[in-house]
Amino acid sequence: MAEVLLQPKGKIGIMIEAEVIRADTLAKKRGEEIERLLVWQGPVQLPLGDFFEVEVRGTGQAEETVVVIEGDVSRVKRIGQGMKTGKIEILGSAGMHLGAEMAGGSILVRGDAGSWAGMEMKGGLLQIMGNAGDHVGCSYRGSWRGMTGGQILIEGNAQSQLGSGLVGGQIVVAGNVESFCGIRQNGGLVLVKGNAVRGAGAEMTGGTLAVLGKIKHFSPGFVEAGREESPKLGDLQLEGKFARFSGDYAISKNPKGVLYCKEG
Amino acid sequence: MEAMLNLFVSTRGSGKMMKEFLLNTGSTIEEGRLAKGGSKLTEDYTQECAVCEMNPGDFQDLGSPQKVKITSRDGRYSVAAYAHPEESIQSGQVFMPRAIWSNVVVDPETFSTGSPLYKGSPVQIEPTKEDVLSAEELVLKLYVRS
Amino acid sequence: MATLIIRNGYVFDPLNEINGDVKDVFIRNGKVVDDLSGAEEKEARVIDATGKTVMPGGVDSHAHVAGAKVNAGRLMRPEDHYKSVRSRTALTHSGSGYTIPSVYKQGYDYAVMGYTTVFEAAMPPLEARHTHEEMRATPIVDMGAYLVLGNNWFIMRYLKEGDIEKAAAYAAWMLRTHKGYGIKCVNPAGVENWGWAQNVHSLDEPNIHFEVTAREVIRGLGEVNELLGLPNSLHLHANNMGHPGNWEITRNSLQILEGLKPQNKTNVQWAETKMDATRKQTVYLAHAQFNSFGGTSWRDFCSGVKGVADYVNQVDHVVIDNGAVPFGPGTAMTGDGPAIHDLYMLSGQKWSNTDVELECGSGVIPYTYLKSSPINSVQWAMGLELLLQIKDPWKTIMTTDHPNGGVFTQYPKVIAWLMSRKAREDTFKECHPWASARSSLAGIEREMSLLEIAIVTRANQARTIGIANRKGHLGTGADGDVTVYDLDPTRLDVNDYSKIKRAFSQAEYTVKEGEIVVHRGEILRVPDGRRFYSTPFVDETLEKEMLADVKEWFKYYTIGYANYPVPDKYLKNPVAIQVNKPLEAVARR
Amino acid sequence: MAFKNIICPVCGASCDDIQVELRGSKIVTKNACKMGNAKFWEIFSPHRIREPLLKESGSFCTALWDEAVDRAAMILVKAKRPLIFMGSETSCEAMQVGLHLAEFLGAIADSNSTVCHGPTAMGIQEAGRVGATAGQSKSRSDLVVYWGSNPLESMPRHMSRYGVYPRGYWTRRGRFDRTVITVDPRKSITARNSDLHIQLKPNTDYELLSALLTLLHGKKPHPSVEKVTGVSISEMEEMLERMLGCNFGAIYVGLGIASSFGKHRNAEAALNLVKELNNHTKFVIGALRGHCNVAGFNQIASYLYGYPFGLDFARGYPRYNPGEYTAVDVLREQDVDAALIVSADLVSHFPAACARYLAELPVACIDIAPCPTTMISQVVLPGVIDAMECDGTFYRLDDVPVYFQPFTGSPFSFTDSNEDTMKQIFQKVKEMKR
Repeated sequence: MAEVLLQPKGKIGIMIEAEVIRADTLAKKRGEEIERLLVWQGPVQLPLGDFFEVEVRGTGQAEETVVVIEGDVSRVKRIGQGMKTGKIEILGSAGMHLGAEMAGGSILVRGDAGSWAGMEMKGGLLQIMGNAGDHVGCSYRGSWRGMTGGQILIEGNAQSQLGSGLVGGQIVVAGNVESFCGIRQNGGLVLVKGNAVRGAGAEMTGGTLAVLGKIKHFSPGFVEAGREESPKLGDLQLEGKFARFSGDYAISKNPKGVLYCKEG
Repeated sequence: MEAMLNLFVSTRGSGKMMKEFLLNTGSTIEEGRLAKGGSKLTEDYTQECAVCEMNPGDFQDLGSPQKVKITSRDGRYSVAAYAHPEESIQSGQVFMPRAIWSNVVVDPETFSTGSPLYKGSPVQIEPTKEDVLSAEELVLKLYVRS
Repeated sequence: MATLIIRNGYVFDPLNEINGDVKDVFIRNGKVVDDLSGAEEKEARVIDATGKTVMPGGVDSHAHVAGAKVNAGRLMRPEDHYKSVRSRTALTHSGSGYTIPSVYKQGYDYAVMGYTTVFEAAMPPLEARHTHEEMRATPIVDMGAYLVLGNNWFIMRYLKEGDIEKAAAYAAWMLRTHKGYGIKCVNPAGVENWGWAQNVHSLDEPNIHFEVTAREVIRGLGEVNELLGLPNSLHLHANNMGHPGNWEITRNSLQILEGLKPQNKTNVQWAETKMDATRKQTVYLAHAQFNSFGGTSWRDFCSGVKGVADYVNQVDHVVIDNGAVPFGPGTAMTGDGPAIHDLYMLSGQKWSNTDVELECGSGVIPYTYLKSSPINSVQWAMGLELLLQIKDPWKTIMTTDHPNGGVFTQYPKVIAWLMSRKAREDTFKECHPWASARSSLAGIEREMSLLEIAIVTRANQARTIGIANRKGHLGTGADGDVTVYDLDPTRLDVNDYSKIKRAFSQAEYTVKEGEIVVHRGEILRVPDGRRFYSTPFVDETLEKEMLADVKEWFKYYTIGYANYPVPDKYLKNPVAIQVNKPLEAVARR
Repeated sequence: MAFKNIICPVCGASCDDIQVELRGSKIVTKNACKMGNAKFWEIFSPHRIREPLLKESGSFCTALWDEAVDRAAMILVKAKRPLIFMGSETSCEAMQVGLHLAEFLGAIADSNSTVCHGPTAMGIQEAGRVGATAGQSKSRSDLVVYWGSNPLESMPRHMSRYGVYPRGYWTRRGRFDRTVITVDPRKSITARNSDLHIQLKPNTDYELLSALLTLLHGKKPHPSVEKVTGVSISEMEEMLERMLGCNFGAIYVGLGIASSFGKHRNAEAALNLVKELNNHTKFVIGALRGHCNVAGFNQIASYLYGYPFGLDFARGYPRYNPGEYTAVDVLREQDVDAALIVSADLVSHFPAACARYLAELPVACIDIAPCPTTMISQVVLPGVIDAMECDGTFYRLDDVPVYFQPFTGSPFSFTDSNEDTMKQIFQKVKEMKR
């Protein structure tokens, strides 16, 4: 087991991009080596050590390496991007693109996560204890293929476009979501325990979306397809009475998306 | 964000007459004429653009004020403008020409699109005695640190 | 200007009947010369090409690289760009895009592959300013663009009236006005119908209102082309593109121009060649693969190449480019709006379309060719069949109809398949069995030689589009555009085809007008390419009469007559090719 | 002196039939609308910025041109992450220099597009766009839908030149050959001049479009949509029937689509509707663009670098992600530290949080008349008026480029055009970086 402690050195002005902060990249490196790794601030590359105090405790393989960020990094983008193994724990909030394209390992944020968390994620676990921004687990602009695998858990609320173009994997939001959750979803599972504002499941062609709370503006292209008692969605057991809708008929004549809404 | 969908939520408090509206901003031909003609710092421009049009019913409910104060959703910014009743506007909505006065209270959230809510921003409106400022005065008051 | 010697390479220069001879190539002031004086030789820069292949700079005669529809593709496909980027250097601009690269990236990518000339396949007149702007911004390569006229109101009206001279006068005026190089005809009579969401499906079906048929348009524009004596023949995108069974209408379309004589009346200087370097054909069939479908539906879909190839083998007035499908991502884009709508109906993808008032249209849709797809696998086979079944390489040209069948950076793959049966066999193993079951490719033994590759990647392009007076060969007086590939023909084992791919992917040297612009992928110089266009003459009275008609109908445009032309400003290094002298000018017969 | 066929540099219509007569220091125009006229008068207006201005201890003083260009360059060179904002009221040629400059500096380049039809462009990236040049509808359309747009106030000649009144080839009777539908929460002047006004509730365009698509696909939309949009399903059916019944329909979307809640998803839904309508009849869609060359930036940024707006060059190659690299967002999040603003009034048109941060930054701007943005700038360079004082290219609302030629010259000895000014700044930047 190895622990890499990163202590933010103070306020960050222009946001930095630090995809080097990955458990599998930092694994087996000495503190000085890590400090010398480069991050981007605007068009300039600067050593990570300019922004963080680095301390390495113990040694170990990548999969048993834990990176702990001991503070707020909400102006640090791309933490854990593309990570394949190991663990990152962030005690504060994280910036944009947290765990984007992640393929394995796990990331835990105690605070909030910026937009594009888990974009095009392929595997692993991304856990956000606070709130998340827009585009969680989404596809890139213009693409209809978003997250393909892995799991995202959000304890708080998420904003818009969550799970857009979802192909596979699972996103669970304990709180509320805003607009267009599961838009263009074509596989995988999204569970929202709270409410949704509008566009839930809009343009969905496949996969499953379940909303336990209220949907303020129901997507007009969903047609009721029956009722179910405590449905089981993958390994998630839901409790209570649900109306099952299929859609989105606004996007195609033969859509395969399934939307569960809790009744009562 | 649900606020964008709520029409006409009355938030009467502390004896103040204050209502929530959805702000729609847009071009008017005179605004266009003055802006394209480089007259943004003129009194004509203020008269044309520092204006808040609302449904006559809402106008009456606010006590037919000469001027109203429009406040952004987060309460951080507000601006005074001349109130006008206007039949073409549905209850719960207000219209302001697109110009500095309206943009002071437009919500800066872009939903990760780059474009703020120029149409359909939730705002609060109350009658006011405050002066309607010119564009120049507004910049000096709100933006330029002395 | 400096002198350059490319020493000791194995030279493949088909138009000069040089087939791998070890030779030196001398360039002075940007032009190929016989030799250099002793003093010049001492001063000259020397490329040691010992053990390497030397060819004239590559010429692409049909690619979608500049203009409104290409840019509609760029704008609508950020997902195509974000993982395919090029960083700026002290010398070069940055860029992005895989199937539809931004212009800087596109120019560098072509140059890296050893291409020095590229022609845009379709320029809508009203959007010509846009096409020229993009060409102006494209670095290194020489360019020109074919003007789309096959559904033009004025042309259709004149052809209906049987007034071929006025049609010619109009075409001449349009080429000059928009600085177009040649005449392109896309889905004749059909694109106008698309203005009402319709199409035409046969050669003899009159279209809505204008009541002209595809046959009349093809015949008429073919005649106009030769009446004017343009450098290029009619560039034809035949009807029913992308429809099963279309090989027949394709063959019948080509038959329409039988008996027409090619007339090149360009007034240009001709560099020396052993072979006659003027074009022989009166019709260039673009992206034949998409127009050689067999079967009657997608269920019994098969290659229809045999029908087209047999016909082309019999006649001398046709050159085709194949529009190969190398598998992988593409972006379908064409002036054939209804064809793209059909593809939208099949794929449900995002789809862009722009109809151009009084003139033409276009459509764009993302498309990925999969080895697992039965149709795509047959298309892959067809693209190669076309080049291998048509016996005379001087009737064929290699393209991917970039970015329709695939991206131009995939050319090296196509070259490898053409040169190596082993390469084809290995691909058969990976793709859908329909590829071998529904095409003749599996039974073809032919493997193209490097000389043949030189024909189908540069020499024939140049001859076909009428630019062999200076491009596509290394005769005295030719432009000093030379490519050196790291490939030793004496040690060539076509079974080891990955070497072929590698060599053609990245030229050892790309030389443009005597300057080394690329060395092993690194851009060393960024010259501005030339922009070719044709300026045909017609009799003044005829032109006046024609212009009176044009002015009368101009009210249907949304732009004024005065603001219609492309200004000179939009062309860097323009080369106006004078076509027919005033004395020969087309007059009313 | 009289000039014909002059192109108007005001809105996206790019009218190219303006006649201009110069009589001493008076200008008389023909064919221009109210907004156009006002801009033509700018040539001689008393408030025109005629000298470079530098802010010294809070107030402006006139400066030498070279000194001002130097200062502007210095602002950019000193910044960690500058924003180059190329407003739409200038030529593509000037915008191109701005893009090159941003690339050189590793900066962000953005344009009015971001706050105008940026979301429409993003919608196109999700759906594509089935459109046509303006003359197609002029000659063919028998149905016109203004959706979230009010051309009578934002593009005064749209209806007469392109949309409703023109007598085209198959529309010889002009307005009488066309049905006009307006979709707008407000009974705008355009709505009042329409045959059908669908008065939906604000911020419900997506649901209305989605319901129309659902009907088109043969299903009844969820009944809640009536309450949500304020439009009954039977009204939707009537609208759809009219759309399906026409021979050639054209939808013109405005900022009611792009700027309201739902943003690019609204645009995407409208674009999808038009795609699907083409399986039944002919339909095209286009954006009404209020600024003259707002389409130009989209076009040239796309062909030069691959993306239509909001480009970030920090890593030496172009990147695009609206919300991350777009002007409003980087100002709101305080993620830039200087700005060069060309022919755009960001302080007036951006929300307060952005305008206020901008006012804290070192800013250089190029403009023709005083406005809130010039007030907060440290360097103000006089602008040259495109299409009047210099030549260049605009892209029209339908992405057709027009080449404009001036009828008079630059009034300045130190610059010929905004393109020239931008080149001079770029040159200085290169020298300073050396």
